[in-house]
Amino acid sequence: MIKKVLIILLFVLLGLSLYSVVKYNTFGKDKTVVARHYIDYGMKETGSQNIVTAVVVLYRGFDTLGEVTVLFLAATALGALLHGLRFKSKEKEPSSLIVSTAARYIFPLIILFGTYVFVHGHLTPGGGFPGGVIIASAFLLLFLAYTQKEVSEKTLSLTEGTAGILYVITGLLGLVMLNSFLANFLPKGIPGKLLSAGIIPLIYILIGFKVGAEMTGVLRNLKEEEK
Amino acid sequence: MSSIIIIFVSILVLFMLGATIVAWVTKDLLIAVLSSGAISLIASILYLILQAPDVAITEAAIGAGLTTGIFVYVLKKTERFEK
Amino acid sequence: MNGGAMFYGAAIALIIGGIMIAATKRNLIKIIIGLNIMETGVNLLLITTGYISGGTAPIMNKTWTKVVDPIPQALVLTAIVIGIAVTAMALSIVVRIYEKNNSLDIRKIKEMRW
Amino acid sequence: MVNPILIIAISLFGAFFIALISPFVKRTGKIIAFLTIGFDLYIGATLALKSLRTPVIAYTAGFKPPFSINLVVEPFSAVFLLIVLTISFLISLYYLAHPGEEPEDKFFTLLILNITGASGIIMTGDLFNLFVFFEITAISSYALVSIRKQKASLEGGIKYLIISSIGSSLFLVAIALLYGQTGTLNIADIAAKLPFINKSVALVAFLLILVAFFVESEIFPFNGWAPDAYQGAGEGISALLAGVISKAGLYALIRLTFTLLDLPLRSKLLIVFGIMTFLIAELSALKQKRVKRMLAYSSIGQMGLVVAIFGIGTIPALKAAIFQGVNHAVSKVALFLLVGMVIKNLGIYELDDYKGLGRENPLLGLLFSLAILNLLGFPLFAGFWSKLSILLSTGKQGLYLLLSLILTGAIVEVYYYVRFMKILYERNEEASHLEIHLLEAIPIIAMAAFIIIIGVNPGLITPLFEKASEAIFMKFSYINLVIGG
Repeated sequence: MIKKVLIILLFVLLGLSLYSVVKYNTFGKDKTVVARHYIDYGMKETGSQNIVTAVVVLYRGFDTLGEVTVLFLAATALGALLHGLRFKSKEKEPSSLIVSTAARYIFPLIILFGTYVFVHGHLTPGGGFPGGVIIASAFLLLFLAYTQKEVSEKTLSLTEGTAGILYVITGLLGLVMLNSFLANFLPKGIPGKLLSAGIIPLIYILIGFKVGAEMTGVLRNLKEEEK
Repeated sequence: MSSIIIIFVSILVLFMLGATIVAWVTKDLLIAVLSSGAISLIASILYLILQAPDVAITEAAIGAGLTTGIFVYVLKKTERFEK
Repeated sequence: MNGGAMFYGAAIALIIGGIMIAATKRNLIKIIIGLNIMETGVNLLLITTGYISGGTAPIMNKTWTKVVDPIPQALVLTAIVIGIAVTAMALSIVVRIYEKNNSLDIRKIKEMRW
Repeated sequence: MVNPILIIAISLFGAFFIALISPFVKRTGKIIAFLTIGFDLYIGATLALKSLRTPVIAYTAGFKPPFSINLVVEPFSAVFLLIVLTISFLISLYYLAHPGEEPEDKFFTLLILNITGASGIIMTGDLFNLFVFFEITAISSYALVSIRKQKASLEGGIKYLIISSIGSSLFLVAIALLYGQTGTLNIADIAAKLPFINKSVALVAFLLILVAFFVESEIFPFNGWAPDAYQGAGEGISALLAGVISKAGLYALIRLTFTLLDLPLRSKLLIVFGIMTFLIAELSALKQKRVKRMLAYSSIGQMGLVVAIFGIGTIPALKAAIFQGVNHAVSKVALFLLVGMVIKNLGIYELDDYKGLGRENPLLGLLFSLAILNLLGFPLFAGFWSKLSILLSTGKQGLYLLLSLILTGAIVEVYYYVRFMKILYERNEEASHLEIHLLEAIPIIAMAAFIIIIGVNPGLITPLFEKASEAIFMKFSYINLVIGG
């Protein structure tokens, strides 16, 4: 009964919000103050060609640290919850030769592509999060092709721990040198070059590794307990 | 926005709503998972139309790809059909 | 008509549809799928809010005149990642519940009173 | 120079550090968590003291707000920061002598991150950053609740997750609405632009925020998850829910409805929903046979009471609400930790199993009675002064109906707690003896000392609440602080 009331209430609320959104937040109109600043001065202030990246890593970098933490949290929690889980063993059939051969050649390519995506985050669309996930998907392919393949938990834990600590240290260096957490303490360089935008590529590389390790860990945990 | 794009968008949106309904009514959880993946994929096309390539890539990789993968793993561990 | 109603409508429909699935279905995996659909709707709503007619993606080339709002895009990047974190979390609890009860139906799980 | 960001940075460092070394050295999580939270408390206390004279603001990324995220510690957030960090520290102290849940290193990582999220919610000055920290707190709470992997904990966890996810998505919709209207995400900036926001958009955003944070602060009808979560979680985690997680949710509710969207509707809604929660929860507590579930309902009821008093909105009422919030946190955390000690030693859950325990174990009985009497507002305990100021501030506003409802709820509360105390001191030859580890008892004794000292001399702490209530009452001082000058 309580649940029904709750549902009705939610729908009334959402109906109202639909009404007000469609009516008052006019579509396609420039309504921003802060965004204007980012667009006009963003490239000069950060040295990043991709303004979304500048916003994600610098202007709202604190959010991104939180976001990385959320993912870390989910990976840790998943590991903790599935800890010691045992299911009835199912017959494990090795995958076909075609899949495993293809996987052997495609795996390094996907890893390379993922790395490309997170290294070029300040120049092209992409960045640390999709890059890391692409790397994790390479491992997914590996898990599918070679059912016995293992990535050791030690390596994953070490990677995510190191990347996370380096991220925090980068932030603290900004605090020490420029008196502001996550401030850009490296030279900005020429926008458009690979080595530009100060700490942005550095942070995106760390995020790429961290996300890659965490997502691989999630997949590994889900897979492993099938034994 | 030109009218061709609007028509294209309308079709995509219709597909999206169709997928939502499929996810709602189907008893086969795998189909529900795949339609939720399809919704993510269409959303990522809409993000491209709305000039958000970063988001489109992320949504395609995470929302459509990895999430579906995790769901499928879990379905393998539990049960595929809703009783 | 400039397409606004389309995007906003799709976003709101996804949010409502997702919540409806989460609220009316009894299967835990279905509920989580509903939450996922709802999150997609919210993200679409945010991106639509940041769209500017005739704007291009916020990647600065030499020739740019009008650029869409980068902030909602940054927010949605965060929201997508948070979404998968919640999903993974939820599914791991679901796996455990299935192990304990051998069912995904919230009615069959004895102590689960809603 | 103390920077509020250090609290977040060091906690995250601690959490990542556990992940880094746990494959090589097992079972270090406990110590690292204790040290990290202790450090947080040190920084938090320094900041809080400093903020009473001059509020502290920190920018990130080297850009001024509204262009970057900022953290603000002013008297109101300082009080909540102190509550949250002190309670967390005491809980981590308790866990030094008490086994954590398995796997232990991961458990303590989650604990640290939960506290990081709660302090982030309290300090942040940015709406979307609030959402991120809210999610950090929420996700770690789901995990902490269900980590025992028993039926009840898993159910509590998944219910909490489903309801809270819907709430947080609604919050995100509210953020989208407000951003579309104002083009900024800074709380002070949006608050300053409130007159220019379309009225109905503001109203819808307000309602969405209300729903989202009613879930977190356990307000009816959005608290369906709470009794199960309290019951299923480990006792230390139940204490965390009562003293830290719900308090962070309460802070966000108050900050967003008083500073961000200061609508006249607020007062009515908070009072009605708050008092409803109070009455329903107290009546449900009456029926419970299990100690933890009874305490859970009592906890929900207290949150309702505090929210209702906040709803009155005058300075004395705000002061009373903050005071009651502190008292509730202290008493309830002490009670949950005591129950945890009993369960660890004897493994009993039912109310009737407690027969004679207080008589057999004088220290345990004494601590139980102190916490309960404080909660009930017995004279010469801290709770007396907060209950008294609640009644005075309600009466002063002429809200006699509210006053009588509060008294009704309070009588119910007295009834079932006195019943519990009677069971504790009943004659029972078979009552077992408890081994109380000194380290476990220290946090509870510290809280008992607080209760008595403040009870004898409330003037020690009331100036703090005075400043805090003034700070939340005058939203323009907050706005000026962040985006003025």
